[in-house]
Amino acid sequence: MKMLKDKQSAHQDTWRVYGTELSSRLFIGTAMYPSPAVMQAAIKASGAQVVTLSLRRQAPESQSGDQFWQSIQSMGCELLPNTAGCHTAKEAVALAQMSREIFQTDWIKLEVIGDDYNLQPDPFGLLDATEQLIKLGFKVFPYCTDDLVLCQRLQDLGCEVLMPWGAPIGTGKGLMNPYALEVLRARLPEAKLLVDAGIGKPSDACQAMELGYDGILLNTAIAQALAPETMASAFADAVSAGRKAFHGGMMPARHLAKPSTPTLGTPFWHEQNQ
Amino acid sequence: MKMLKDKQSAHQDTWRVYGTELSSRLFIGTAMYPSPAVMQAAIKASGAQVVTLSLRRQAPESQSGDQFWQSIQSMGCELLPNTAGCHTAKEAVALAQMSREIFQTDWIKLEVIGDDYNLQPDPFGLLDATEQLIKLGFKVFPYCTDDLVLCQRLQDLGCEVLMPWGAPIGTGKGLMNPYALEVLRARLPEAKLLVDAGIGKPSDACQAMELGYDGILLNTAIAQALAPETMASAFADAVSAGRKAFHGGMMPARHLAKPSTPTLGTPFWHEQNQ
Amino acid sequence: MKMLKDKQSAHQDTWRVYGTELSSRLFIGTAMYPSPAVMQAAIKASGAQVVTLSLRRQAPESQSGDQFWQSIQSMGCELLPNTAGCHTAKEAVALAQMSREIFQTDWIKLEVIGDDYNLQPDPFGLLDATEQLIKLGFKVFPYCTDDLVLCQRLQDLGCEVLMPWGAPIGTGKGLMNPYALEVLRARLPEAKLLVDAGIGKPSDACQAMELGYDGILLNTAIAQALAPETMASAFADAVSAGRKAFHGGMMPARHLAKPSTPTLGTPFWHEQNQ
Amino acid sequence: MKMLKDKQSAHQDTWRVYGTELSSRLFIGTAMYPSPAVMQAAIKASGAQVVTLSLRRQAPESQSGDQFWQSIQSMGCELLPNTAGCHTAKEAVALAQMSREIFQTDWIKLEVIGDDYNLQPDPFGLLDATEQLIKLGFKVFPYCTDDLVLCQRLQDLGCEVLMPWGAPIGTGKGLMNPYALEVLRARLPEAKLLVDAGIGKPSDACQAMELGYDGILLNTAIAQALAPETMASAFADAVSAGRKAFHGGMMPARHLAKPSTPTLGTPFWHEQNQ
Amino acid sequence: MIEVSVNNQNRTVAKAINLTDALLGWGYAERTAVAVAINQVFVAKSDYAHTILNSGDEIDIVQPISGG
Amino acid sequence: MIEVSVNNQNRTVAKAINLTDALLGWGYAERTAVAVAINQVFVAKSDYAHTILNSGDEIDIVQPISGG
Amino acid sequence: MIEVSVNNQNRTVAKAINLTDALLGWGYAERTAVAVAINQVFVAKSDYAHTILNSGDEIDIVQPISGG
Amino acid sequence: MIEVSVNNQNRTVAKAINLTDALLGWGYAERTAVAVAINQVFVAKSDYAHTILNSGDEIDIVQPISGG
Repeated sequence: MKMLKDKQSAHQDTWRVYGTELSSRLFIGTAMYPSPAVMQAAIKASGAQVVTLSLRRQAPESQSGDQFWQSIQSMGCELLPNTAGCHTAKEAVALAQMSREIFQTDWIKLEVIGDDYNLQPDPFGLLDATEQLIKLGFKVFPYCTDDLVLCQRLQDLGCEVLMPWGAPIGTGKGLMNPYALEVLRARLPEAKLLVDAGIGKPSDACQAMELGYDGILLNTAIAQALAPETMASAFADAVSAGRKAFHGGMMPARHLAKPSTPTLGTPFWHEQNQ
Repeated sequence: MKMLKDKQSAHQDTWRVYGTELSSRLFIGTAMYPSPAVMQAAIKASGAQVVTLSLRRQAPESQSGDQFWQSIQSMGCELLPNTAGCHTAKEAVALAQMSREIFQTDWIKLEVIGDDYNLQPDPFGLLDATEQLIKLGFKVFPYCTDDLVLCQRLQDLGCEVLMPWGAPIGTGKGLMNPYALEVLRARLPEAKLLVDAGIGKPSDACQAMELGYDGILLNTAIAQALAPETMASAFADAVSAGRKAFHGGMMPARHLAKPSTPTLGTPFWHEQNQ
Repeated sequence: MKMLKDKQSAHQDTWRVYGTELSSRLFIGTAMYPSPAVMQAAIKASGAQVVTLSLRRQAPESQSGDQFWQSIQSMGCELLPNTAGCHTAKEAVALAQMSREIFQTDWIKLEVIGDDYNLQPDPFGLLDATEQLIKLGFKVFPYCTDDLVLCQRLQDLGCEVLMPWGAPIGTGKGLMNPYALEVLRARLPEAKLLVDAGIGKPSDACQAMELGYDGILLNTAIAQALAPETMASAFADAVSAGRKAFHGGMMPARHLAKPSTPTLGTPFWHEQNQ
Repeated sequence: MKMLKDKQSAHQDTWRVYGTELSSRLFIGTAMYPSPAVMQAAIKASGAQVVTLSLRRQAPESQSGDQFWQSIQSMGCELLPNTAGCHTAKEAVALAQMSREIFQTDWIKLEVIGDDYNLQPDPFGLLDATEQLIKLGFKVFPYCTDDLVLCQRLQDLGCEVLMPWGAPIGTGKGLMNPYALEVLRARLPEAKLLVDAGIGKPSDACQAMELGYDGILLNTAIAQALAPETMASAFADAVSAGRKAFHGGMMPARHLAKPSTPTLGTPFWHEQNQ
Repeated sequence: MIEVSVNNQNRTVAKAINLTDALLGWGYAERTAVAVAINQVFVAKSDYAHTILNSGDEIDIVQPISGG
Repeated sequence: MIEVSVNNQNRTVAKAINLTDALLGWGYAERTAVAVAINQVFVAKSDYAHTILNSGDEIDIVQPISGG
Repeated sequence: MIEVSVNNQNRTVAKAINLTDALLGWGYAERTAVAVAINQVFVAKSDYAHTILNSGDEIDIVQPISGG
Repeated sequence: MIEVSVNNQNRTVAKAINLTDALLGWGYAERTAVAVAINQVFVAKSDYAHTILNSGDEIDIVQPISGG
């Protein structure tokens, strides 16, 4: 069982992911930053305690993997390796096992891509891979669609966390189908739900949290901002705002206007005005 | 000229409103809270440095006005009295003068209501009252529509601040016409623009700030939340998030998906896969 | 008083505009077509009975005005001249009078542009010009914003028809603020309301008609389509669809799914399924 | 092979569904009408050539099934029986076979419901049932989600027609995720795509057709309208409008306003205006 | 005698009765627009005569109805 | 005596009374956080003493209240 | 001679010329579908004969064109 | 000698060579943060020594990289 160093006191809004207590609800990717220094500054500014990373083929003479690996390790974050690029359950299972050996974690962000155009999860391959990985002892964080039946099946297999997309990876379109995300939240109250992929603006992240989502995973919107560190801080605030809003009980929208200032005793009104 | 006590150092994101330097970009109303104590806690949690309030007829024996007035004074915020309930320029001008005498400020949130159904500003009465009040030495904060021509005229008359509505007062519908708000921002780069009215969720406030708005004024969404203090903090975070996002240079939305994890060196790909 | 030749029988969905009975609810512009022949085919396919046109300076040797004029006259439509390009009430009033002399109609589509960026109506100049023109005996069709107070004032001056924009001219963005358009419809039940400007797709026109609007005025979306004649027919169908929908009483949207096929007697359900 | 009586000449916009030529693109359900007479009038007004119907348990003494059956047969439409209410592939396969025996058609609208809250298709059961039914010689019209991978698999199994939902059955929410529907159209150019479920307003149907969808299937929005016959005609027009719009090449939306009336020769402009 | 379920109602029929006779006994003889499944498996009309009911069979008999 | 309206309530006051005395009579003497308009025109505190009420005047006396 | 502006072009005309003669001189005699404003004020056809041009007048002569 | 594919590059190795020796030969001896799959099946470090390469094996050797 994992345990973060900076353990939160009970009165704070901490949460548990597969037994690990977290105080931040923003997971952040490590790719596409202008430089390693910017990446480190952005991760720090985001307050993220969980970072995603991946595995790629390397030539023996290349040192880049080791360097990246050391720079990440120095951050002291939980690692969430992904299986990005895998198109079949078999590939994803093998890559997950390689990740576990290298990163010494049984957490895996499971991606089984079903289409190279929208980079969407393959519901069929994903379910297959999830079943295999759970049997192999993994803690699976599935990158999934917002399909309730798929999500229910993943939960039934043992996923404590589900990570539906908001929009296709890298588009920054925000929440394409808020209704579907709402249905997931209503129907799967026990699941830890994170929106993964498609978040473009802090207001998107805030909106997802307002719906009662437990967290947000994103990468491009921070890494490709003009000022990634500033944007990371923006997203940290937005996730916080959305979480508090969910807890604070937002007013329902009304169709008709209603004065905020009291109307009783409004000056200048006289009998003959009637 | 006004000067806040907690003056911000230059490197912070402070701004000036009619010569007064502010660090918070959230203005908050004082009405509709469950209790004065909750109001005070919410104002504090919001970090607001400017609060709105109003005037109403009173019977001589009533002490409620004095009590309210003292509780507000103890907060140490800038006061922004409104002319809520006025339907003509004449009424608004008289109420503004009464406000100045009582509250000892030349700031006035100018409301001239044109319709009791949607509580929208009357563009004609508003322009008239603005002209009169500026001649009388007021610093006018006009509650206006998102009409560019109206806003341009108000600025031409001397308004340094413009406060277009997002949606009708008290509806919590958020930004009904983001395009119009964008046009205002683009065409009136010198104006201090606040969205006033209609904000329901922190993500609405965040969205407005992302568009480059200078601030947010709201009341109902905090006062009528189940937990106003928590919601006030949520809005403070949301405004901060949106402001940082505006500064941080958000990624443009893309129509096509794009992998965040590098694709070079993706494992399991072999010649015969092609 | 005007009278169309093809008078409609009473049971059809005809309507009256300033005393003229019309069966079509689509008004169409005459500009921007690839050729006069395409324009004529598109007008015919649209079923429009009212067409807009304008006046421009001409050199004495130019015959183009006469030719255009004859081609329009041969269509047998009602003419609705506009004051496009006018930025002041004075200009608009003069141009309206020139239109009346040439086109022999007291109908005028009154445009007083307030901003060259979004080409929006100037509420102040529009109201001024409307007042002058009504005194001069014109039947004013004001191109206006969706501002209820402005629209109320225009109606009070004597406008039987109001033509709020859907979006800026030529953008094809559709209905930017459906809520505002709904409010207009609810609050001005006697007005003949047409959405003018901004319609891009037949579904936009259909949506406006579903809201209870009396008609649609458009130009660019037909004239700049790849196949204007086909698109004109598409818009005719869309306006008809929206009108029938308004009359037919649309189902309210529901938040929860509900089977359409009866559930009583569903096969395969047995006691032990429970 | 089927052949409709009123065969369309080649220049008309006819289409083929599993070898049957159709001129109408609106499929209509037969449930929830106030009376059989209203149903017949609505079907006629819709111009639909394909109607959906179902099977339910009956007591031997009940004549209602025969009566319904005869009233439908008299309409002369193609029959598209559904498997509404089935929750497993096994149930759906059995019901499809019963339908084929009674209705003498190998067409089946395949519903395998995965959740009783949103009545969404079960992607896994649907794929299973589709495979079995195609082997049994059926022409499957799958009621599916807007998941591209699922749709691709269904097409690979032999489905010539795909019927993704717009929104949950009976909600009338329209197109919840237009982006996903666009992706389906772009990626599956050979498929006959109909939006099935969730259509509430004619403008929804028009929008789907504008996206290039081949047709619309709906029931509640017509049957539950205040005036079903009028609404059926509205939907017929809307589908026609959307189809023509797709063919006519709609203008792209623009961000900036652009005058429709020519600006060259605008009166009242003089050198000194510059 | 054996017990079967017909459209979720318990019925008692003779042992080894075939489906043709059973439908006759239940009053479905006159009806043409019906179809049958036993234990969620379709039984074609042509198979009624040689389909023998077993104890506990769950029989569904359906007719046309409106549908969306 | 003349009739005036105070916050939409009818009141009778002495003819030619000034605003200072009228407020005193109505019980507003102790209150500082009030402001006054007559017939929708603001009257500054410094003008109370020489502001004479006329018959039919509509007087508004307001105090601070919460507002949005 | 005086200078006027016709559709934003400078023109020289005889002093005290009326609008009828000026339009004739500018070649508009044959055209019926035109209308005129001087200094942004409409001049009706019936007034052409007794409308005298002044130096500096800004004359607009317009014809039908397509419009949206 | 046999032919295998290493990260999609053809390599020739001795027949019956084990994975430990093969990695040594390819220069991966010093690297710790690598993992291996053969024919899309993971091979744990503890199995390198007794994993014998076969002709045509497709070997993937991966290292950490940034990811989203």
